[in-house]
Amino acid sequence: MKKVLVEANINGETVEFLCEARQSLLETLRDVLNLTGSKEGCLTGDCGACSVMVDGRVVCSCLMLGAEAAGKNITTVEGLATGNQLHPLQQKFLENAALQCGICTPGFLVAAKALIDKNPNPSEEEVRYALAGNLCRCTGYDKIVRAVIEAAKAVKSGAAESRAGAR
Amino acid sequence: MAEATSNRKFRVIGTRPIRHDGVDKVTGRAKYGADYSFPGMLHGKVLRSPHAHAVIKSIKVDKALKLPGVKAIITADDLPEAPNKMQQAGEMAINPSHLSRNILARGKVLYDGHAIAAVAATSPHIAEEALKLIEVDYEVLPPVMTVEAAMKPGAPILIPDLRNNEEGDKQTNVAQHMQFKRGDLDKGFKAADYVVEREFKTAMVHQGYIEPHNAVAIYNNDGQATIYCSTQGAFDVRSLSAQVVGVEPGKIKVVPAEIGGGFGGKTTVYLEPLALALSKKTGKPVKLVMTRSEVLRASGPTSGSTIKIKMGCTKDGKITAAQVWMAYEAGGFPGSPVVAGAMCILAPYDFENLLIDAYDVVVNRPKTAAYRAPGATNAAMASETVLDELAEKCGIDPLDMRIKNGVKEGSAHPAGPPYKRIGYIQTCEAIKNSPHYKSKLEGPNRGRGVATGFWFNAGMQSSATVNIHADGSASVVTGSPDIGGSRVSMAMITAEVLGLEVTDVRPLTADTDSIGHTDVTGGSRVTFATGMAVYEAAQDAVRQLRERAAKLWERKVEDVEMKDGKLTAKGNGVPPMSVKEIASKLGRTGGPITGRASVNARGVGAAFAATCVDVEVDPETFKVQILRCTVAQDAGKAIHPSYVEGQMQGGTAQGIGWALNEEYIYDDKGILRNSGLLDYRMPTCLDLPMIETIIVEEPNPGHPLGVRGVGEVSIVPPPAAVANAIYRAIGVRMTELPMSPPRLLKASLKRGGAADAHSAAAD
Amino acid sequence: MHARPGGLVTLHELNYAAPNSVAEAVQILRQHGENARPLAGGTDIIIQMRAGVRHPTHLVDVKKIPELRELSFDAKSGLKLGAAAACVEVYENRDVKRHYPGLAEAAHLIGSLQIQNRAAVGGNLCNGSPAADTTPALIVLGARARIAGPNGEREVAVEDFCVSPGRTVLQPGELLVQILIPAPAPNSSDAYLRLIPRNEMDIAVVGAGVALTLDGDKVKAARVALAAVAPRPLFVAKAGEALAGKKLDDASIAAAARAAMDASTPIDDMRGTAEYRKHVVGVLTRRAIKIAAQRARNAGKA
Amino acid sequence: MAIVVIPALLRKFTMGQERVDARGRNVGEIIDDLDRQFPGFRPHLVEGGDLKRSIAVSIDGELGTAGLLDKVADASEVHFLPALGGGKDCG
Repeated sequence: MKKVLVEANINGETVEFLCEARQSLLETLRDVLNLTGSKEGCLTGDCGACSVMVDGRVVCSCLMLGAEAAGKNITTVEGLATGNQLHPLQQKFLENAALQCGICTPGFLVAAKALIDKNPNPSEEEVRYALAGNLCRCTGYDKIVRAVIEAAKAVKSGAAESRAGAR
Repeated sequence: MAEATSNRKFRVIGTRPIRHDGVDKVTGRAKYGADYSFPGMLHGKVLRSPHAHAVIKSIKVDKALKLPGVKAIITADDLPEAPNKMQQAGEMAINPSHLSRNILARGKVLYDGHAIAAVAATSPHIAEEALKLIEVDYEVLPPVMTVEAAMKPGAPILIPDLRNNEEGDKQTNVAQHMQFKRGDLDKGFKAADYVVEREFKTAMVHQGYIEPHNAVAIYNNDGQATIYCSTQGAFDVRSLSAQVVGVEPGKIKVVPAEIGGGFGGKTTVYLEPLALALSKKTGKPVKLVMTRSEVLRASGPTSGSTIKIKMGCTKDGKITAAQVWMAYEAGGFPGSPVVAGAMCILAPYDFENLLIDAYDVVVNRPKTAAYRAPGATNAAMASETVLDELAEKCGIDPLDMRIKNGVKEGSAHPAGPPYKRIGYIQTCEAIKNSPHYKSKLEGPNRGRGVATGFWFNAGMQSSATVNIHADGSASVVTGSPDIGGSRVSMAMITAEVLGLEVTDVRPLTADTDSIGHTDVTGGSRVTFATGMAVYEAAQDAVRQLRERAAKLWERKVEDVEMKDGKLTAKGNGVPPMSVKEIASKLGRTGGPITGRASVNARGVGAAFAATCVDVEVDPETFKVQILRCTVAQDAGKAIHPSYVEGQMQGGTAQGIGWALNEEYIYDDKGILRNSGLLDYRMPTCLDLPMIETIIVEEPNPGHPLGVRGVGEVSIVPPPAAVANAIYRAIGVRMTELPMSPPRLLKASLKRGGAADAHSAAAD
Repeated sequence: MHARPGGLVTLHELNYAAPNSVAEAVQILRQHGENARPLAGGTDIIIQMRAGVRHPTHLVDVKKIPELRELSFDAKSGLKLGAAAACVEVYENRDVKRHYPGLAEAAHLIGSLQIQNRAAVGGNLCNGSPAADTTPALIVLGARARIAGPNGEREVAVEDFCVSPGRTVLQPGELLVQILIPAPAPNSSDAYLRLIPRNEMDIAVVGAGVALTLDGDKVKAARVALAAVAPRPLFVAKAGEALAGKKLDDASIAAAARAAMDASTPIDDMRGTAEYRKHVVGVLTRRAIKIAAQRARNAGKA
Repeated sequence: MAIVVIPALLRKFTMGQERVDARGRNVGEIIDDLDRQFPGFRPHLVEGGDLKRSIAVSIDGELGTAGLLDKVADASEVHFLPALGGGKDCG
């Protein structure tokens, strides 16, 4: 069986791993690297539960080969928090009860991170567009959208504070 | 008792603390069924029927068994023959033969995707390769896809030995006929000034949970087994898997993993018995996970249906009579929710003369399972749109029409019994007084619709233990898998009773060895019934705490009480003592304290919801956009309002998906065409607005905290509400679900309303 | 082509190569013929392999080849669109947004952000789906496909590129290198509309692309192409002719829309009925003409 | 005397009567009395010495949980209904 040696940066760490050419990035993350935070919901790119960021852009890891990760920066849900400090998105999801069963949450968090990294204060419309590739069947999206808008605000004010602190 | 609770002040209940399991879920640490793996674990895959209806003449597995890495293959022959009559399995009544034949087909396949064989191999890939090497010889039979086709005289018979309660020894596809009858129908219709009669068709739809079914089973050589899976009911997985595989239930431990949605669809078993049987055969842990297409083809969607309804009322809007004929698709085996539907369809209305005939019909589709208020949504699409038409004829506001006819305490349910205290009228009034309903809806091709819904809710059995720890913290253990945030509610009830902070209470869902029997997370019963067990377990702990305090203070137990979260002695002398303070002294006063309670809950409170929807219809493409939506629901008492709102919003979103685009689409051979999430179209967040919620709190007298279930009823009104809104937008009365653009175009053309839409298309 | 998803979790055994040059890529593709397939965004091929619709043993990742990532505009020669350029790179490109708004629209409509961030416009074309959104948008722009192969290069008009569902003119060993789009004429613009039941995620039930050049209140030239109403993306010359030389008014627009309806041969399937599709062809063609015309007027002013 | 409301499909046993008086301190005794008044009634409600799992009994608007042993007061209103499995498979 053809194995491919891949070196990639995953959640800030340079990682070397062997995977089969036929293994998707999702399988590689879950089965090879034991990062089971990314979930399998459909394997056709229609649910977004496997969303990860590749070089800052959100993609479905079920529709990308592990081998294609070579030289890329990959961020999964496991990479959102810094130490014991939750990312504002994670915190706002908790405060807003933006998750019920939680299976879609990792994908939503990653997609939302990709959004607010680029767009610090998204409108409701922009948030809905950015999350339209992620299906949630529990919440009706209401509390998720609110959480993302609040998180974007928190990130901004957080940034402002740290600038103030720097002065 | 709830009278007191309704105006009782709470310290914790009614607040919105962060759920205890939350951090694990936002960091990706939470362990769902598919996240489990064990040393030496094998991977299983299931061979599924490519035909909707066929006789299995032979299954040859020898080639597949020779494939390196394949460790075992099982077919129905590896499972014990099961008796073909309703009997107990644990706490529920099932037909063991039908259950077993749905897990692995025996002699016949009854739907596209019906499981035929299961393979265990050293990798999922090898297991999949092996499936291709299994040779099955079929004699293909004509598929029976609709209730009409199945009920037609001379229709192909799905289950040769199926008989019903009326036709004696005649072969049939009708598994059951149920009837509800009250008063004098003719008299009722004679008294009517207006009568509306319509026929409705609703499509088969799926719960759509994002997490596919999964199971890992480990059968040890000492005959003890453990099953890890995502389920709504670990105790049912134990009894059903034991039944199918022929193992004593007591030899199985089921560990409920975190569950990625269920909505009723994970209240039965599919993979669990296969994993168990394959592990028994190989002596190794075996894991199975469904693909999405397996979930759609071969788990348990809910019934498509045909409903004929005739309803009459007087000029001033009083309902005088209603007649209903309803037939639901059961799938390949009996057991559609048609009886539930029959008991819901007229439940919100207080009137005398009714006749309801309900038929449970087998068709070549997957065996249906529960889906959020099973049967009620199909039913409300019919009754709530016809009532809307009657209101229009009477020139009465549709909400006033419902308030005028609405059931209240003492009204008779169509099945007979009188209602206890309920909040139907209150939910209607909540919508009527909402900013949404009071607002003006302007613009062309826009319309506003309302509809209401009823669901029973369930009681059933639950167990709970509350442990007081030496540091004054507590843990609350239940057997209810947490599907939408129930653990935090259990912790809140415990904290409320013990005078602790919710953060001092750790809630957890235990496996089947670690807690007393607890029925499924379903029927909106967890916060009601398991919450009742938790409340009583906490009270049991309080009773013991009072004894310890009495000992310490050398008082009589009767003189010690729990007041405002502190143990206090009657009269003066000793300062009150918090649970935290006494906890460190437990060892010296008789040892640890565990509060326990198990209930078979009585006093279930019925649930009602009312929904208001604004839509805009593109008059040329007939695409429907939901502009605004508000739902009011009677929660009895909202323990954690955020998660009550979440249930209301989630159910509403599913109801809107059901209304607009979700449907099972089979070809003429009975093969499912849209077995993926691309073409099984659930709403994305661009398809929905914010969903405004109004929590009505009409306390349930049957619960110590006034709680009713809140998990299901919000799915019931939306399809009818959307249909009523579409009518007001473009003047077309829809009688089919889903109300997809092609169906809307067809309906408009039939009505000639779309000003000859075709030629209009170009101009 | 989004085939019916099958039961497969893992893909069949595969070899993966990521060459740095067209020559290298063509060499591998020729060596393995039918068994090799280029990998750009992978958002179709990986699904098709799981569904058992395509069975390549060799995937050739072409994203490391500079020519296939090129995205450059020249006022005279027009746009060079590398076959592996992702939809997001296309619709975020300033020149594309300015000169080919219809193409940007089409690229922006494909799937979700997750898909747009991976899927390539060239891949969308090579996948050969009748429902591809960017293909009609390219056809109306008069785009040509630059193909490299064992016997050198050739060019094919995009309207002739697709043959039947899932099939294109590409021969074993051939590789789509770039899509070449002529520079827009003065007073011209384009538009692409599609109808899906939801607001996101779906495959087109109908798609309509229009490009036109205005001459005062007259139409100088126009091209119309449709998605999902024929066995391949459909170029409807008659619809364009119905507008060319005419005053742009309800009559000429209706004539063009009717020509589009007449040319379409839709089927009943899980995404819509033939009746519905034909109806919507008329609606979208009419709407797209009006949008393109408005843009052309603005372009004229600019 | 309790009042028993007979399910529609069993009214053939009660000559179409919808409401019937029956004597008994619990559901089991009520069913015994019904069977005495209308022979052949019991098998439709009782199986293996227990209330059929497909049947629920409502006493004064409260669903019973003890099968044949649920208490019935004098002048109670008793309804026999189809049992629903809560969120589980219905019907």
